[in-house]
Amino acid sequence: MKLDFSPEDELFREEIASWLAANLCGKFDSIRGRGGPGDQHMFIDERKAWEQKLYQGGWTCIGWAPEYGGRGATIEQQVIFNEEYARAQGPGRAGHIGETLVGPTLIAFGDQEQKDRYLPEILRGEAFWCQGYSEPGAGSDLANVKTSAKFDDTNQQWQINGQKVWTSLARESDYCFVIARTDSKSVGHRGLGFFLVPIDQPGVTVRPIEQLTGTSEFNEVFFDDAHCSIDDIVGEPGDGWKVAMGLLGFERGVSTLGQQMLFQNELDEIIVLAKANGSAQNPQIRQRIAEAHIGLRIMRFNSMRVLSSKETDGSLQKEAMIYKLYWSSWHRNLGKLAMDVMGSESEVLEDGPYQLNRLQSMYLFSRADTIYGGTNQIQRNLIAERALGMPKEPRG
Amino acid sequence: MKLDFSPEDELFREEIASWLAANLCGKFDSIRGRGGPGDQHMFIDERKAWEQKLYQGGWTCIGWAPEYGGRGATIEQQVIFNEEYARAQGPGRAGHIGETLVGPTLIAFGDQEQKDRYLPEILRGEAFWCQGYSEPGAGSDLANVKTSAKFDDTNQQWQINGQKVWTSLARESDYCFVIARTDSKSVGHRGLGFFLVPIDQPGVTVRPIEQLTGTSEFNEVFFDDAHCSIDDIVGEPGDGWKVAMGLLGFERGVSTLGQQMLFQNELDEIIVLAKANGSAQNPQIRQRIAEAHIGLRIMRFNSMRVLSSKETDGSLQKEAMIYKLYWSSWHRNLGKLAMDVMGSESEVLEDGPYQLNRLQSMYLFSRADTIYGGTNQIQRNLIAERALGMPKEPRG
Amino acid sequence: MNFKFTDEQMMIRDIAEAFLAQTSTSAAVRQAMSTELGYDLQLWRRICDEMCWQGMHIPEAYGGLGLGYVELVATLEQMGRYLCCSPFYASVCLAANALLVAGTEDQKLTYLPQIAVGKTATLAYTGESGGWDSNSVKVTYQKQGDSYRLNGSYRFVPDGHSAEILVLAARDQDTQGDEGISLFVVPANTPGIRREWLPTMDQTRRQGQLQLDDLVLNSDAVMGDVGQSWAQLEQILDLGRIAVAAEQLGGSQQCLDSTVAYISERVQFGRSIASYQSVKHKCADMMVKVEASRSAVYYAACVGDQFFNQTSDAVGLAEAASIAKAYSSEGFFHNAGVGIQLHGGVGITSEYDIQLYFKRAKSTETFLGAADYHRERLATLLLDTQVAL
Amino acid sequence: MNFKFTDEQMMIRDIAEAFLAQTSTSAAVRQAMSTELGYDLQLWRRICDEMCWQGMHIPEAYGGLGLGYVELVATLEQMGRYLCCSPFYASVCLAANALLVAGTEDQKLTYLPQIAVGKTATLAYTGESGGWDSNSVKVTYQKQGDSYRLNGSYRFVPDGHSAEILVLAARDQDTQGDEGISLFVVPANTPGIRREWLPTMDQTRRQGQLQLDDLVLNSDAVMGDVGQSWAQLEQILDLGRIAVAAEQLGGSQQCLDSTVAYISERVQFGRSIASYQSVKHKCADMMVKVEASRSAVYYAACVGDQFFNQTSDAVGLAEAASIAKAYSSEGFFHNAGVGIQLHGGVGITSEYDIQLYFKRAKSTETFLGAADYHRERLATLLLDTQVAL
Repeated sequence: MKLDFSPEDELFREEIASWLAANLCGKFDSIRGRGGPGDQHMFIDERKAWEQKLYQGGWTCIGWAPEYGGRGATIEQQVIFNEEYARAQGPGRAGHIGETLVGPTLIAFGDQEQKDRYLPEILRGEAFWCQGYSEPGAGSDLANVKTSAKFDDTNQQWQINGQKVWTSLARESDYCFVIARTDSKSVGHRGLGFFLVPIDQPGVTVRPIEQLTGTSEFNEVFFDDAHCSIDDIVGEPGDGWKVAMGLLGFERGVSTLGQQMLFQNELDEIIVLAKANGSAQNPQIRQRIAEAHIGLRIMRFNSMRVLSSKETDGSLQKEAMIYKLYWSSWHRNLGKLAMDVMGSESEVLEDGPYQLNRLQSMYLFSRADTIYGGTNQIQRNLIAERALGMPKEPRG
Repeated sequence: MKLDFSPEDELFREEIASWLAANLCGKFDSIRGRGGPGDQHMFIDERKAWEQKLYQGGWTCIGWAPEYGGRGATIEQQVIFNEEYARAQGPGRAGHIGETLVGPTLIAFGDQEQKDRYLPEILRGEAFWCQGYSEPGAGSDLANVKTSAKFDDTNQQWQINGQKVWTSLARESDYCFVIARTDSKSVGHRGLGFFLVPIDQPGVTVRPIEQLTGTSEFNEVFFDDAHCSIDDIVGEPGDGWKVAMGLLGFERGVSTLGQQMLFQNELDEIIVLAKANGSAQNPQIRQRIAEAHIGLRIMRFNSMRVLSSKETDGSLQKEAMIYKLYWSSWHRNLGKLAMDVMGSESEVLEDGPYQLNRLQSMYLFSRADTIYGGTNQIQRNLIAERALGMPKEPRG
Repeated sequence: MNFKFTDEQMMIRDIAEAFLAQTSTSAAVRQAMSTELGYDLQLWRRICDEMCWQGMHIPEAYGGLGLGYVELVATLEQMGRYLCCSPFYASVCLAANALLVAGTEDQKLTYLPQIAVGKTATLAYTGESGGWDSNSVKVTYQKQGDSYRLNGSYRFVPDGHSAEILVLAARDQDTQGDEGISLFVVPANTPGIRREWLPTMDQTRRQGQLQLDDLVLNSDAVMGDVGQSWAQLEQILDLGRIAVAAEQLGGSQQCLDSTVAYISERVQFGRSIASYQSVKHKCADMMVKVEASRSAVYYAACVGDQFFNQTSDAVGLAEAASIAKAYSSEGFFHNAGVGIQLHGGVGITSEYDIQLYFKRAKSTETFLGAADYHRERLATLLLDTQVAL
Repeated sequence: MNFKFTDEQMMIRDIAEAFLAQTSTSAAVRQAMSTELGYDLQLWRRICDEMCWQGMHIPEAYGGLGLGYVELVATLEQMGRYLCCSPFYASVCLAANALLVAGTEDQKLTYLPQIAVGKTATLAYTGESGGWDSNSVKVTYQKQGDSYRLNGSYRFVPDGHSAEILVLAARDQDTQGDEGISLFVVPANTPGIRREWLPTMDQTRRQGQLQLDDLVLNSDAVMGDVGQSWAQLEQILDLGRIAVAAEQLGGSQQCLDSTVAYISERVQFGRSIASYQSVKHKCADMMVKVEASRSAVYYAACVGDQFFNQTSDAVGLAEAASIAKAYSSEGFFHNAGVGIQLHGGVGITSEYDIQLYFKRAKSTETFLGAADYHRERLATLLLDTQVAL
């Protein structure tokens, strides 16, 4: 167990740091530190352009194997990349679903044709993805998916019908991956398929959900005889659950470090504010800022443990299972702290109704963190049942 | 709605205050502020003597009707009595189970003979009672009582067999009221009886349970062919549940004010300590002391609401249902606060191993508060199901 | 001592509930939220003309109904429960209280009858600092002969941009802390006052900012003894704290009720969400907070009555107000947050009302001092002084 | 960077676990608790002779094994998990660290080999105040020619009544704060030292008090630069904090494990207690605290290694130590408290071990500064200085 990086890794650090210094500037100045949770739909054009800039520097998908255009970066290098990206206040990655979820899923479960078709445009920052998991009435309950996929023999394509909800970036994406029921008689985890569906087609309607922030990061996505080609199913019909579970494993990997960098930016902003408005002298605020710092540092150490273990063991470990519950609770507290540091000014909308500043938006949106992607209640069930072996909740 | 007391009540206040000033002194000086939770078994002889002193002044069972020897004190007068008793640092009432539980139960459900036999000696501070509810394996689950009561036709008496646990003051008591199953084939709430059982008999064995404090406030009570007379069942065989539930209603009444006075003494001691050792300057400690003060004041206001409502409506109300959960959580926090105010000295046993001072003992014993008499988990179930009408937990 | 509503108080409460359930609907609240004024004038006229709430605790001598603080609190609880958007709080719980506590007989006779028929009013005292103690009074006055020249700006003034009568706190130049503070009462259209809406995250309560540029006032505008008004202002604020705590209590109750209603309908994993033990326990904890908050608020309401009857002193009022405000602020915020959580995904949409309560919880938590402010205030009473509580 | 145990480290951990599971049983702990010494001499000899833990991170040049802080922490975690009663912590994590950080070459050569073969030692620095910062150093020294005269008393000294070698902190008369503090190392039987057991609530760790009456020491007892030692003492304490956090982690884990085991057996209302969702969620929260504590402790262990390798500075050490100590203190206390609660009635009996963990949690929480102390220390770094963390 050691924290030190090798001399080669330190060279790598210098490489990315100087590249960022040279490139995250000029027209990209405006997106520094932007695009985090609750802010993902903002500055989308600039952030897509930034993805292409990253690609030109060879900084997209660095964890992918070289055969797919990545650098085959080691875990250490990925950690370093994220550290330096954070230090430089790099914006939230518009391509993160493609890079960290779809890409690894296709590499693990896709066929060669799918890899050839989809990986390069993700790599180049040209195609963007969103995810179609949750459904109204299903919520966190993936086994209750109602969206159907029927194979249309005439047109030799899959026909998708149903509705997904809480899909972020749907309006800004080119594709959506969709879990749908291929066997209409199936129930639960069986009979599901994992589909790659283009958004820009008559059968797909995206309707923004207005949130408590007044903005719409999330969307409803309606599929009315939407289609994708015969080749756009990952694995076989019936494999959907397996593929989706694999993807959830990828989700809790390196991408968490990208999230943490945004959290660090937020905490830094709060600290600057506290120093400026004098609340840094308030003993309660001091305790809470220190607690936020402790929480974020430990979040990072947790991720380092997960990443270090992953190299030898692909299964989801205890330290990985706590991740969602841990970060979402931490972030929710950070939101409240931000407001309390702002004090009375936290209420004021400087730019008029209903223009929230970054911390106000973060504060309100952080209430969603403990809900989407499995509520804190679901997370605790999973931890108790899977990590501690306690009895399962009975289904109704 | 008003807080002011009438001129008559203010006279009553002067009466009890001056009686206490004149009587809670001399040989009773040593028991001021003693005998609270975790400390109930201490100074028992002095506290029994104090009960008799109270009786001589006419200050036991003041809420009982005059026909039973009480003053028929109004709720206001009972509040005043408890306020002044607290102000004078009156010791924990050794007779409280008799006065606040057994007495009201007999008055409500007992027959004339039982009233004649038991009420006077409770009133005079001559007979002391303990309660036999919980059983090993039953815990908070009263419907799972296994202790049996069979009627012995030959001797015309009830024969009790079984075991009770977590019985405080059992060694110091003359009688135990016992919930036992009169119908051996019954299950759940049916077929229970409510018995008045003398402790001092060959069939009853009391075994102290050593607690984390090193002392033994709680006991196991074993009944091996223990007996009580044919007249010592309250109500009919099968009425046990009804009687026990009525008694729980009494428990949450005026007696809570007696508990609060001990809490106030504890908090006062903590405040004195904080001022003396400088921790009163610690901003975190200041917040927590204020929070404890807020919590205790609100506990009092809650009780006042319950008491004021009781006069017109005997049913258990929302503000009464929260009482146990509220005070036990508050008291547990107070224990931790006491230790943190003491700081490093909180560890030190001034009088050697394993002699805890009052606050240390309170701290450790307060962990029992959230367990006995229905754990906090049980309390939350009850609140959700009874007050909020949410679905019941399924039994296994 | 009788710590429950009288039959008459129950009736006042029930009438308020029935009226607000009909008039302060989700749609009505959202309509009011969208305007700069922040409330519906027609509803306000009905409140004033039909319900006469605004005159409830104003003595009959000044055109009011002469009821007490308990009646006021019972009504405020329902207004908070239904998120009622109105200038009631600022006019009655700040300005009318200021006049009752600190006004001269002339001022009472001039302004209270106006408020009692529905003229709006407010109290302005905090400057840019964002604090709530005496140091937050930043506007200064200069005595010039028999008149006073006020300069400076106020922020976070409830309905500050629209109220028709203003109570202003200002301090003698070069003073700080509790010293040198005076109160003035003036019509809002007096020259020298510029006012502006301060848009806020919680859209159900309006805040404004005021700029005073050489506002010149005669001595008949002065309330109480010149330079000696902090003690009275603190009492006014404590009465205002009790009132806002009452609104918080109502909001807190509604978060519980609407959440239990929602989750009892909603099915997940084949069961009603309300059947999950972790959900039940969260609701039980919410109820604890509601009932404890209720006890604290009703107690404080009684102390409010005692204060007006002069049977409670300023320390008793301060203690009761800080307890009610500290507990109800945290209770409401907790319940609104848990309410969102138990609503799940829809909890964070603008469509459902729970988010409106969440925002109201935060704005009222901050207003007139959050819980830690009041705990520190109580700590001072408990630890730094010899006053017996 | 590789943030997991190497195979060798795993082996060290596993051996420690197996040894302690056999030797530090509930009965053995209770036996040790009942003695004034506080530990079983025979077990201590086995630890020293068979396991050689006490020499683990002492360099080979001074008779140790020359392993690192990660190995030490892996072992301490298991000692905490099994509540091992021994003079290990005081001797190794305080005294040996003090010698390593601040000792002269002569002192290292004299004392470290003694500790490496099992001589016991400790560090005394706090006086009556009960604090843990530099102001808690109350014992004073007076320089007289080439010698030093020490007077005063220490409290809360781990194994202070029995350790054979003492590292003592004292301050030059008339200094305060960080100034004027020196460290001395002496055999405990030096005349002028009176020692006494200080019985404590947690019986699994011993504390003592020391009285110095004109203790006269030569300059060869001085560690580091006279009067300049606070910075070094702070580093020693930070290394000690990491070590106690490791013990807390082990205790925290055991609270979770023993609780899950107990409730899985126990039936209430016809169901296993472990099947109740509220119980499951409490256990899930316990696991979160264990795993987060583990991450913090292992990170701090790595920083400990870096510190000894001079690749981390004192600020990095302080940050890591305060994070680990603050989080693990609260995590252990939380888990022990919830553990008692989920045990139900038996949780508060002396028969079950969970109460021993509860007491250990409190004593270690206080020792070397509770969570709020460390948060304030981090706040100073974050808010009051220009140092980048």
